[in-house]
Amino acid sequence: MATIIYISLAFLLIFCVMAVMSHSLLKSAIYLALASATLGVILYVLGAYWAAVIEVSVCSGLITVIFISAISLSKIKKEEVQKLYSDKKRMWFLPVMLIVVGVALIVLALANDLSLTNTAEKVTEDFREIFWNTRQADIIGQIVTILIGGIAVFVLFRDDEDKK
Amino acid sequence: MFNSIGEFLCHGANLIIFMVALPAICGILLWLFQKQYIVKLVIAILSSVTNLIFALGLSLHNEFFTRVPYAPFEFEFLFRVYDLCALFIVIAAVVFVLITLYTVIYSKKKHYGGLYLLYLYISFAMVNGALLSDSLGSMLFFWEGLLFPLFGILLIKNNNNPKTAVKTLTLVGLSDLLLMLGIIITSHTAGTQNLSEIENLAISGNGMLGFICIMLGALGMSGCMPFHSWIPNASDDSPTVFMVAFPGALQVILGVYLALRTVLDIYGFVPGSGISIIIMALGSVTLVFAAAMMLIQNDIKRLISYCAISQLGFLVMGIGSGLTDGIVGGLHSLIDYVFYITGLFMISGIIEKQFGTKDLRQLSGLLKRIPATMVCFIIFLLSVVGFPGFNGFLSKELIFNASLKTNVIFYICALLGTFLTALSFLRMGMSLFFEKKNAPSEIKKESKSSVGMLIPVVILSSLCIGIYSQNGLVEYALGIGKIAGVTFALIVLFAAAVLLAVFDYIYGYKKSGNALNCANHIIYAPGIKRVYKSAEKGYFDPYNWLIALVGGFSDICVRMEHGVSWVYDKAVPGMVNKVGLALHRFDNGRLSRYLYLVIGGLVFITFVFIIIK
Amino acid sequence: MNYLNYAGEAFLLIPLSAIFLNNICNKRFIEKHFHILTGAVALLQMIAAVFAFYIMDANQMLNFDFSVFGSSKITGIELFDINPVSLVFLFCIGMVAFVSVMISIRTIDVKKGSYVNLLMTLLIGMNGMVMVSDLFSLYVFLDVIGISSFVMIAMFRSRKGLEGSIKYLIISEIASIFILMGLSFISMKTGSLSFKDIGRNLLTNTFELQTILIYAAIILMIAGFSIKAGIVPFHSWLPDAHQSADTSISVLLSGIVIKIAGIYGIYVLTNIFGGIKAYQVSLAGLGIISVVVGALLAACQSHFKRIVAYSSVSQMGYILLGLSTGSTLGIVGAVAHVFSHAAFKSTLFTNAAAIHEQTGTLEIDEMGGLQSRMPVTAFSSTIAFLSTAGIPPFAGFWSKLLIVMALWGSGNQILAGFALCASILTSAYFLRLQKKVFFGKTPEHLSSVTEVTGSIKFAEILLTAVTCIVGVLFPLIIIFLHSRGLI
Amino acid sequence: MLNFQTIMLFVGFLMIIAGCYCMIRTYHMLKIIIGIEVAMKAVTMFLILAGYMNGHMGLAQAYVITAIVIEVIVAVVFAGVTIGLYKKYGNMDIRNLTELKG
Repeated sequence: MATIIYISLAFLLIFCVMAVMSHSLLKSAIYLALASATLGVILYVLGAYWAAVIEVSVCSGLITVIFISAISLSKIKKEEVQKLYSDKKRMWFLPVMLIVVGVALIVLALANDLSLTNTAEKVTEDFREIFWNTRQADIIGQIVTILIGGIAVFVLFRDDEDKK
Repeated sequence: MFNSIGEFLCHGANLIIFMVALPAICGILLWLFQKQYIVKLVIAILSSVTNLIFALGLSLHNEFFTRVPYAPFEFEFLFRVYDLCALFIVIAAVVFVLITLYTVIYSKKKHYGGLYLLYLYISFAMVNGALLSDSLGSMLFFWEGLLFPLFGILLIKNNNNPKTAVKTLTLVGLSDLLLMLGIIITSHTAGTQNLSEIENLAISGNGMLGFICIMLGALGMSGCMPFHSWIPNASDDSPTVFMVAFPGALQVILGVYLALRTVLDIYGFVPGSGISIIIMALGSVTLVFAAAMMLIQNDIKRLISYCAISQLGFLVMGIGSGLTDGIVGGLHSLIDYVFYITGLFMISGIIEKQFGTKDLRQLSGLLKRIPATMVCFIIFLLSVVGFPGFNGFLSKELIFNASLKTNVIFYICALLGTFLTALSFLRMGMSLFFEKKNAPSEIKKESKSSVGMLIPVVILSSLCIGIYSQNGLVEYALGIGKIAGVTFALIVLFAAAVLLAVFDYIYGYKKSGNALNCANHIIYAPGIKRVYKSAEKGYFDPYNWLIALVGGFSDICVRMEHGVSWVYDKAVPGMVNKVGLALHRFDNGRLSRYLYLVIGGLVFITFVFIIIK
Repeated sequence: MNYLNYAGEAFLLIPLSAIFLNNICNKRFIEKHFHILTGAVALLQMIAAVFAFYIMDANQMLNFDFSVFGSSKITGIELFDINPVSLVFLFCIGMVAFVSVMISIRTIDVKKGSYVNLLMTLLIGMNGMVMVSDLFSLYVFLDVIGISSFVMIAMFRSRKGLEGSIKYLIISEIASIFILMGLSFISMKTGSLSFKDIGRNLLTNTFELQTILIYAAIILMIAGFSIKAGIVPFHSWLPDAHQSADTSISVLLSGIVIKIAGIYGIYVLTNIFGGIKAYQVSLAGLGIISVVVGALLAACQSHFKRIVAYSSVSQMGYILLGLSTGSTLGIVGAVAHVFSHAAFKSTLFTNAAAIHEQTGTLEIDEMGGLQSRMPVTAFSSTIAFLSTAGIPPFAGFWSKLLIVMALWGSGNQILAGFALCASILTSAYFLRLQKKVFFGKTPEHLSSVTEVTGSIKFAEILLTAVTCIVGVLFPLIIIFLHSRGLI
Repeated sequence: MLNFQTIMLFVGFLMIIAGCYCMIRTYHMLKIIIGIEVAMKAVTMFLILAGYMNGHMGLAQAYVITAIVIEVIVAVVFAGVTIGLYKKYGNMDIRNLTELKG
């Protein structure tokens, strides 16, 4: 199990950095989707099956769709974007910083013998029961959030009232 | 009746409701009815007289404590009424009746009348609260509360150019800051905040710092030397009613009260110690400096402002001596001060309103035109100088006594101050009353004078004719036996100083032919006639030196005035403004800067956690 | 107890049903009568809060647990909890929402239906946030508040509105990330995130990664809630967002949202971690910085609403100072200041709406001499200013007094002194505002300005009355609450 | 010894650094939401890691699902506001947004 997690973590980090540093927004969105999928793998391996499914379907599906529609709504030419923003040039420092911080963290942890350990035994509980029975407050919150999403689409994307 | 009122007030929250909240509410009422003159007058008289009755009730009742409303918490909000504070409350209440009467009549048709009355009443509520409170914290709180109405009033007339207001706020705020520091240190050294539990702290180390801070703060509030310079400025561009109420009465009452408490109870103040010398020196410098500035003023209100400052110097000398004579004299002097300075400011308001000018060079022959006012004016002047038979006499003599006992230099300073005051009053009085000016047409046509404004002036002037001085009120409040009368020899010396002033005036008048210029020889070359004559011929070598010295003296006075003004006008507000603008410019609207700030804040909290842990 | 249950559910269900009603009714009908619907919801909220308080007082309860939609199947897990403090917050929410509706009658011409929807979701978010008993649910409702606010600011799609909205959104998302990180670090050690299960026993003195992470969680959560509350140096979004929104929305944001989203979160943290020294010091440090910097920045602004927004930053600092003491007195002072701030800040924004309606501008350099033309507005703004600066006998005075006393009592005399000095700055910037707007010469183009009428005038008078009455009765209220053992 | 939980924690830190760095440095508005998403991925991972460590995986999944729903709605609102700005300014440069300052 640990091996899969290590490999996926490496991929996850690489995809995230690529998403941040890539020139083209389309590529960024795709890298983000890939990172999401990798995260889904990690969640699955850790035993969070439901969360993994939602992560893959919603994050790497829905959010990518939103991005791509937003990108296509803004009709800026690709070359212009690169000239204007030149993210790769401006962000060259990021990989260096990540490597330095990562090495520093590992050295610190090894030097002080710091590591995370499991605090309790695994409890067998059904996700659905927990979710529906004890997280009702969250469910109300979710419903309202989705409602706001609907209102937001109605308010922010509709064109007609601008013309008035 | 008074006793039952006192009984009523000393229970529960009645004290704070009737002494503090009631004036504030009356102020709001006055504001709401600002258009109805009669209603305003009735409310003002009723409320101030009610307050006077309450004050008398408190003063006749025995000493008591009361705690309001935060007793449930670990924090006590204590009030204590006893003889000294009752005396101050009564003084404040008496003056307040007259001030409100004067104010309502004065500002009859002024647009700012209602708002001004609101501020006045709020400040009066604050003064009451500060006088009553027995814990340093709540006293400080009420003290702070006085600042805002002060600032607001100064803005009223001159809200396009709030320089004076800002200067006042910085000056009073600075003295306030010192006071705050002093109170913090004092309550820290004493281990308690309750004034009645603090007794005779040692003036050394922390105590020394606390004492100096409190004294500077308290005296600065009343306008003592390093914090005085806003008063003449305010006299230029704030309503006369403000000068009557604030520098004339409320601030001085409050400041002197705290200074007196500090010297008497809070700290173990030893007469003749170094700190006493310092305070007396402060007082005498204030006295001489302000009196010297009086000589060159051509504006009635400015002159009276400097007069107020110099009289405060007397007071500070008396309190600073720490001797019984000095403290009794100081307290007497406070009562006199409140009466005559308030009265003088009121008269300056009447003159300004009636003739449309307050320039001495344009006014003359007033004795025939407004005789009643001028009689009061003369009574006030005589009282200020300390003429026998008037109120100022006893207090001045007691302070002379005390200063002679401390050091002869202070005595000379006091005499010099009296001399200068008398001379400048002669100059002003003669020029106002008797002289014929060349261009009387420059004076505006007399507007109709209001009899109502004269009422408080007459009452004050009758209070200034020595009626009460001898009956031991002050001694009773301080809890000491009646003190002995004054020494005859000192009276002679004092009279000599006054006479000298008269002679000097006559000399100067003859020389210049003009009352206003009578002091020119003092300003440019003081000294006896012989020195002056020789000096005129230019034979004497010391003459040039003398001229340089004296010229330098008045020059230094003016320079100092300007320097102090600069600090308050430019430096402090400028700094606040600059910091604000720098922060303003730092926020350039870029998102990345916002995010950097967020990261910076996170780092700040992390640092706090690392350091504390 | 049943009644209390109904009252508690009402706080969530009334706004929900209002959304339902709003969307099934005829659009034109709603456009015409939207204020009746929203005003009724706000009034009902206030009534429910007072009613619940009355019942809790009659039964001498200090808190009441309940769950919505019938009782939970697993006993012992109650999802919501109301107590006197949350009832005070709920009452404030109702009050400010009512004021917002009063203003919106005059200022909002289009998208009235969306305004109602978003106001109701915002109400659900705020009500939920002060009632939940679990840190994660707290976060969920925090985001409900946040998202509603973003949409409300951007609603009219003006340049400034969109700009303020996107700045708020980005910085607010950072806050969400911080808070969620903190939550996950805490739950690494405890299984549950409910307030009861988290305590100081989390912190052991051993040097291990878990303990470090708990401290990191505290830091992150302070930062997150400080962002939401607009504490310096996390404040930069606040004036932008509050200036750019419509005034009826600014009054919500400045009057209540920053207090629920930020201050209530910090209040919850204080209940859990209040005893830690470093926590208190960092709150006090942030508080005093924002008191001073907020006031300094307010002193050099030229936009009416921006001045008032920076004043909010400064006042939030006072509340933080009160919370930093960790003592009962300090917390009571902070909650009281939440109430009085809600009252006087709503008054000031109502004044802004009145001035904007009548003169068409909010740049204070273009105004002057409005005192004689708009007496009610001038009067109410003076009262609000006096209350802000802490002049007795108005409401702001007492709450500030409590905070300063708490600071003094907890040994922070220097901080108390600073807080008092900052009052001078407060009065300085407000006097500048008053001077430029209400005094001085009237410019040509404003010579025909008249007093505002209708709902805005009504709101001004109402809020002024609240400030005055609460100010006068404050000692009695405190004594009453204390005698009932509620504080 | 470092176990995979610790490494996961560190990778999460690095991802949050990458996300915040992206938000600060980039000029493109849509890139900012990508930064936010990257950081949110790390937080999702932390939540599940916490659930793995304390044994309550069901609870952790409930948290994660709620968080994801909120994340999506935030992305929608962000896209809406961004497109509104694009219509006003003609591009998506964050440097345009300095009308409100001071």
